[in-house]
Amino acid sequence: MQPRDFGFGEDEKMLRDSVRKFLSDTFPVDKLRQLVAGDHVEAYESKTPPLNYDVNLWKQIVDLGWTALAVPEQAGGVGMKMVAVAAVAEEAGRAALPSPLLPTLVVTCVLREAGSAGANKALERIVGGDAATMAMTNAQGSWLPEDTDVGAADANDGTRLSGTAYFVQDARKVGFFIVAASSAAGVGLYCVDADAPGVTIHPDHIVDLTRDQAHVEFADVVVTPDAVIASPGEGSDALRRATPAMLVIISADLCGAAEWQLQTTAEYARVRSQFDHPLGFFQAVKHPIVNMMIDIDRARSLVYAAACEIDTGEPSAEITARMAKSAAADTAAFASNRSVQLHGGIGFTWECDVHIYFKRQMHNQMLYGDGIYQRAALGALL
Amino acid sequence: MQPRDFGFGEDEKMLRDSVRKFLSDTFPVDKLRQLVAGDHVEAYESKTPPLNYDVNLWKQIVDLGWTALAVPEQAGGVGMKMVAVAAVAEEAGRAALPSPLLPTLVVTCVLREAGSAGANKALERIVGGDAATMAMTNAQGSWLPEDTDVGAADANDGTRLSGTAYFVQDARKVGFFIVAASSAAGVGLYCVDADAPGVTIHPDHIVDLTRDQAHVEFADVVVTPDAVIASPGEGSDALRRATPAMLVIISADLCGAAEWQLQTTAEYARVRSQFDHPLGFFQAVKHPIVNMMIDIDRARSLVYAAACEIDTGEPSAEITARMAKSAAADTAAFASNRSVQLHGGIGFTWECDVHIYFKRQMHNQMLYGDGIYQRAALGALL
Amino acid sequence: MAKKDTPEQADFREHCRRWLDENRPAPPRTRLPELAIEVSSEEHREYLCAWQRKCYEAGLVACDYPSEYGGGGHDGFQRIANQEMGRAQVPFLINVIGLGMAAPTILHHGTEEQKRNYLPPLFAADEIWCQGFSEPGAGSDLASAKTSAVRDGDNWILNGHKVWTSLATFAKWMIILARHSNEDKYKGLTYFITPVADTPGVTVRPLIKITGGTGFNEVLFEDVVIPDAMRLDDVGKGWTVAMTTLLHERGAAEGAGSGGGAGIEGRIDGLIELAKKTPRGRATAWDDAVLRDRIVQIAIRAAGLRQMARRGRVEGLVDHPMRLPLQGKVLMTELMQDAAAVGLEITGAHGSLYVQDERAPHGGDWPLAYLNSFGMTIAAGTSEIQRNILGERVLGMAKSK
Amino acid sequence: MAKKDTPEQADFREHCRRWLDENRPAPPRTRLPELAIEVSSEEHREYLCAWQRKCYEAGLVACDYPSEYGGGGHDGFQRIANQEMGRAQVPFLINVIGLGMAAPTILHHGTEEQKRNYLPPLFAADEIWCQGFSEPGAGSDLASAKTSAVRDGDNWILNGHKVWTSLATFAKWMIILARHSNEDKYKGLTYFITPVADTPGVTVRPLIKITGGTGFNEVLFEDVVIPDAMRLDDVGKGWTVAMTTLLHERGAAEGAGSGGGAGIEGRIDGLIELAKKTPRGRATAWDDAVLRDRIVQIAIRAAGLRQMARRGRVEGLVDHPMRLPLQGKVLMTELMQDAAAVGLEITGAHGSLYVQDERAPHGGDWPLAYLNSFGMTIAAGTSEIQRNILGERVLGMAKSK
Repeated sequence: MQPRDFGFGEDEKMLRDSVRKFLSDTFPVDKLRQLVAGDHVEAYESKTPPLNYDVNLWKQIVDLGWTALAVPEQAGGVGMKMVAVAAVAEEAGRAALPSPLLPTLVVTCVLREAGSAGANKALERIVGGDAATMAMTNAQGSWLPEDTDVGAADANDGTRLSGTAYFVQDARKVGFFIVAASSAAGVGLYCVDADAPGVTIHPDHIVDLTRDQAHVEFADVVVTPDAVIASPGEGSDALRRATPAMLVIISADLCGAAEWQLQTTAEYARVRSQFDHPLGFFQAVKHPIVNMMIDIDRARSLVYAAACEIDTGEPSAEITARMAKSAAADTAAFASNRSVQLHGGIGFTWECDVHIYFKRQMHNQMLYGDGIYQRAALGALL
Repeated sequence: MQPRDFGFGEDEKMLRDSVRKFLSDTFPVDKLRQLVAGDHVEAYESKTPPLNYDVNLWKQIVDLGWTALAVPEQAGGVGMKMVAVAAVAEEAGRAALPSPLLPTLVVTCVLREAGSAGANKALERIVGGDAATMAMTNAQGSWLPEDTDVGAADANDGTRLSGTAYFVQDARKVGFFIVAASSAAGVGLYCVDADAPGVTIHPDHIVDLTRDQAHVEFADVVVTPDAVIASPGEGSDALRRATPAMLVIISADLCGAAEWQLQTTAEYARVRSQFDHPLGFFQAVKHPIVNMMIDIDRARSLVYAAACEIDTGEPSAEITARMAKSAAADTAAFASNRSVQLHGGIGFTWECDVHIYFKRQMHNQMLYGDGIYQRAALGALL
Repeated sequence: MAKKDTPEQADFREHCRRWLDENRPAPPRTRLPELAIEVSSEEHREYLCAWQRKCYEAGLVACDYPSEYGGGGHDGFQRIANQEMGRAQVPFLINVIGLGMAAPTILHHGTEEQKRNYLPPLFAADEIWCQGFSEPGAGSDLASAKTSAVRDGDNWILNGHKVWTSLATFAKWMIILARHSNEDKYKGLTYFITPVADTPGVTVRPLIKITGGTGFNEVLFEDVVIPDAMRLDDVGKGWTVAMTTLLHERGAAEGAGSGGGAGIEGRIDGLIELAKKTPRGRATAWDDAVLRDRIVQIAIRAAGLRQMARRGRVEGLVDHPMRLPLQGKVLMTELMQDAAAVGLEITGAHGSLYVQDERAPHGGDWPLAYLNSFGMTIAAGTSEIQRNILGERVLGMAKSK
Repeated sequence: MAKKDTPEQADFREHCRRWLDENRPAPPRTRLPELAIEVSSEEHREYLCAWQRKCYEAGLVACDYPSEYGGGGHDGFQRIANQEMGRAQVPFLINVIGLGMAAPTILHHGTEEQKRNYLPPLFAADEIWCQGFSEPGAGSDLASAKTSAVRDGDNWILNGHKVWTSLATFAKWMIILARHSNEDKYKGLTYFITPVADTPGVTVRPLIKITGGTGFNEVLFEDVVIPDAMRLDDVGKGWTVAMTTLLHERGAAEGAGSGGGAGIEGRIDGLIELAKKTPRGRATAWDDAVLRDRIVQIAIRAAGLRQMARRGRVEGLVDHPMRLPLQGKVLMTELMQDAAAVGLEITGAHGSLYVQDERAPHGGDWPLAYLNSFGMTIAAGTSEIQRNILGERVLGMAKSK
């Protein structure tokens, strides 16, 4: 039986509203622009990609407890429902928040599924303020943990990891990685400090200005038994169980950012005049904006439905979560395209904020697989 | 080397203009409506589907020599280029002409490729005024001749055909069928009179009001050697060589009908007012109509390019023809959808002509494979 | 995906299931049309009226209306009844215009007397209702209605021409939008109830749809006299009342209103089932990745629509009160249309076969559904108009007219 | 698909091939931008001006212009030169605004003296041209230009603000649309040539694109004095002249104008090649039927566009003189945009990598091309405006404003 209200009650609403208020007060869009899109040359042409990161803002976020949201109470967290996590991720997207919040929430969900002693220890570190991210993708960009390029080998001092993980999100902002590494016995998950010996972070030059991404090299990195999150073979199961949550988090971010694109474009259509009418008078402007709204509402509804199914342990959660990601990714693609086009000349300039969201959405769309990818997976589930 | 003008010169233009004039004079849209959409009960609820066929009009068409167009001169035909055939098919589509013209042109192209004595004899019959159609599709609706449900067996008095051919176009209007039948030696093509012993025509109840369709049963039908169009094994080759021409003919019909849909809808948008403006003032009406035009022009250009490549024997003809069918089918789907929607309430009524074209287009879209089907085939060719 | 029921609702759901199980009617001699508004034969009318009366007596109709007007006086029961009727695949309720449009309008705007007089027989399907908004010249521009209502003492005299009036051939009553003054386009409209059957001056002519079927009509009014007591709400309030009516029609588009009928859930299941059993090449249509992608897209839109209806009732997840309700009609009708189009793509050559053909997949339902879908995307405010309304009322953009 | 050449044209094609073969320049030190209008470094300007001059001297530029104005005086040679430059993948011609917009406008509307003065150095790239139509407040509404031209004896005084002016940083001249009267929106416009470089009162400010690159600029005019001899055509004819300019720009959109550069053919080949070598799951992106279907759709649109350009020159297959030419711009630019989007879908996670990243597929060209594509769908009449023009001029529907 699914709760009629997605289990989104007063607590969740209060949390969401407080997150929304904090971000609009502390980190309005002009702050965002200053932080990530100040100088275009520095943004894309510096030898090392810029970090575009406000550590103080992050400290406040940690103090507000957002990163501990999904951490179970026994590990010192708040243990809130997935619908609450979705709401926070949605607000992060609305603010295009440059921070390791999303990857940390994702890691939290993975650790919850792993449920090992090592996982609990890692969860406590997150409560303590550490940011974390997954290192599980191979050079090809496959989202299947089995495909990891990192290998695990037993050694007398623990497990030794060798290889490189690619497309690691916000790699330069985190305290530790959860590394998916494979051995004959299957895929295991290991907790590795970002500054551990043998770890080298190679930043990628990416389009998205609100993130950093890197491929992370593990050269014979030693993992002690207490840092094993999931033993070989159990790692892929934990990741598979966590997949709906990962998809919900990224989809919520997509919906939040798309809502910003919708409201910003609608506002422009209300105030900007052309041919002696406000832009919104023209159906070639009005109807695409309405279609943005329709797509967003469909995707957003699926996000909360999927989150709710995760909370109530419905087996259909994976189906609904993949539907949510497919809908959210396609929504973002359309909203991004129209938000630039309908802003006209100004929308094509660096000074206009829409490109910041446009690029974050491009990144979000592909993360964990785009619409085509999700629908292919759904084909096997329907 | 492709002729810059598709080989569409003065002769082709004169022919096309004469066909257009004849049809608009002799068979305007209200004649069409009277013929095919007189009574709605009779149209869809009669035990035997109505034929909606004007034999006198057909006689005139034969006298005008349209059916002999693609017949080589040595067989007594006009031997005109494929671009001319395409132009005639386009006009037939513009008039939504209910007649066996298209299948007869298709058969002509198949016979030309077969090039046998039997084929020449059949071509002469067409010049003599016989209409013809292909009987090559199986119960599943496969467009591959190899899949035919009709079998051929040698007998002392010739070849005996047994089985049923499905989705036979205008079956009740033709003098003979070209039957694709398979035996151990492969697929052969055979000329069978519509009234030959053992032939039973089972009319289908179809949506399209401008055609008739049937599944045709062949019960031990005897084919004498002089009626063999292509011997076993050679039939599929002939059909494969004729495929680009078949696709061009149906695509041209689609484009002609779509142009009628475009002009009719644009005219309605010019004269009909709503909210104190002509409909065309509203971009929600104007822009879809413009998109109809854009789609048509793209598809139509590909049709003539493909026809021209057939005329000049380019190996790329199949690619371009499949591109043309894909573009034309999708164009028709969109044009049909918008032509009804943008006509509003009146467009949903039987008395409005748009549904006649809508239904012919539905039929044309699937014939010889729709857009998805063609693009799948192109995937192997690009 | 069922919602959590209160104990009372759970009992009621149980009651519905049992009752529907025991009272499922034998199918009529001839196949019922897809939708109530397409009913055109007297045989079907009798059959369906009897069925609705039975459902009403069993408490499955008008559950949430006040009991003094013949309702069940419950809360949140109707949705359950509709769900169960849908699940049981029993025939639909014929008085769909009455239940979906007339009843809520009368409840909101009617006098005590009107509520007591009109609602009970409406619920029991003793009296069929139809709706008179659209006019030949007006199309989507409902407010430009020209049908005139001239005051004559205690009466009004109606003259005009309405189109697109489903069920008018059977209807005893029509809710009608008429013009009492030409001074103001909107304030010049007044809303009435008018008799249709056996009424001097009223002529009902069936129109034929592109499907070849009948089911909607044009109705002509020549000096039709009705008492002022049949006016709904004040003179000049016609447009406001009409908005109430249309709002409920949109709500009804959630699929609840029409009771039985496959509905969107059924359509999607049918689509997948069709694809899995339709041969294509050496495999099935479902094995064609491109077709499968399209089907899954439709399934996602359907699931999204269902979840939007659910979210629309969660205050904390709604930004603007009208944002989700106003989307219902356009989303449902376009989804039905696109689903039917994909169904046609799946059937391939067999899509050419129509309802009379015994080889037609699903009895020729896919081409029929596609043709019928345009009735939905055109009637009661075209999709284009719906998008204007959304852009203007929800997003505050300038009016496009 | 090559057209049949006349003997002269065949010889010329041969000449082009040989010459390009022998004179292909060494690449510049730093990678050239995708399009001429994106050139922003002095190094690239020098390199490209030298290259265009060389091509001009070899007879590959302005082939079809009258010889008295520095042209080759031939017929149908330019298309061949462009085809061969494209095939040889040599650098593009930098003076693209001059060749594509200024030169044809001057040829149609200029005085004898103007033609003799401005055309030869334009062809030789001794003088770069830019275009001043768009203004901050106006966007697509070109006719609402506010830049004022006030008559002062034999001079005009320009004041105003132009945006979207590619190449302005290098330009010696600008073709500019200015307002001499506020009485009539269209008849109040006059067309001028104005100096840009080292001109008192003219300020050029580079704007930054969403790609992070520069390449277009804003230009401010403060009491800029120009002689009446720099007026193009009559006072009040500005709008007519501007139409000539835009028409040629659309024509240029056929891909001919810019000389080298991948162009749409290159894009499609690149797309297919990318898909075939991009691993996806256990196979390649090309083996993903859904992606392949999208790529083939793009390929079909590209082939259709090429054939439309061909059909546009066949009188017997053209129903309306402007129907095909007016489609060129919107089709080409939207195709480029959608092709880039599909390219991004193919690259999957690698689509996140931008031009500076050595692991980025095709050097990060797909995200760059997608971002840049909006310049094309917005500049010189947005796609929305293009559709208005088509609906109004070709299909005779009512103006949407």
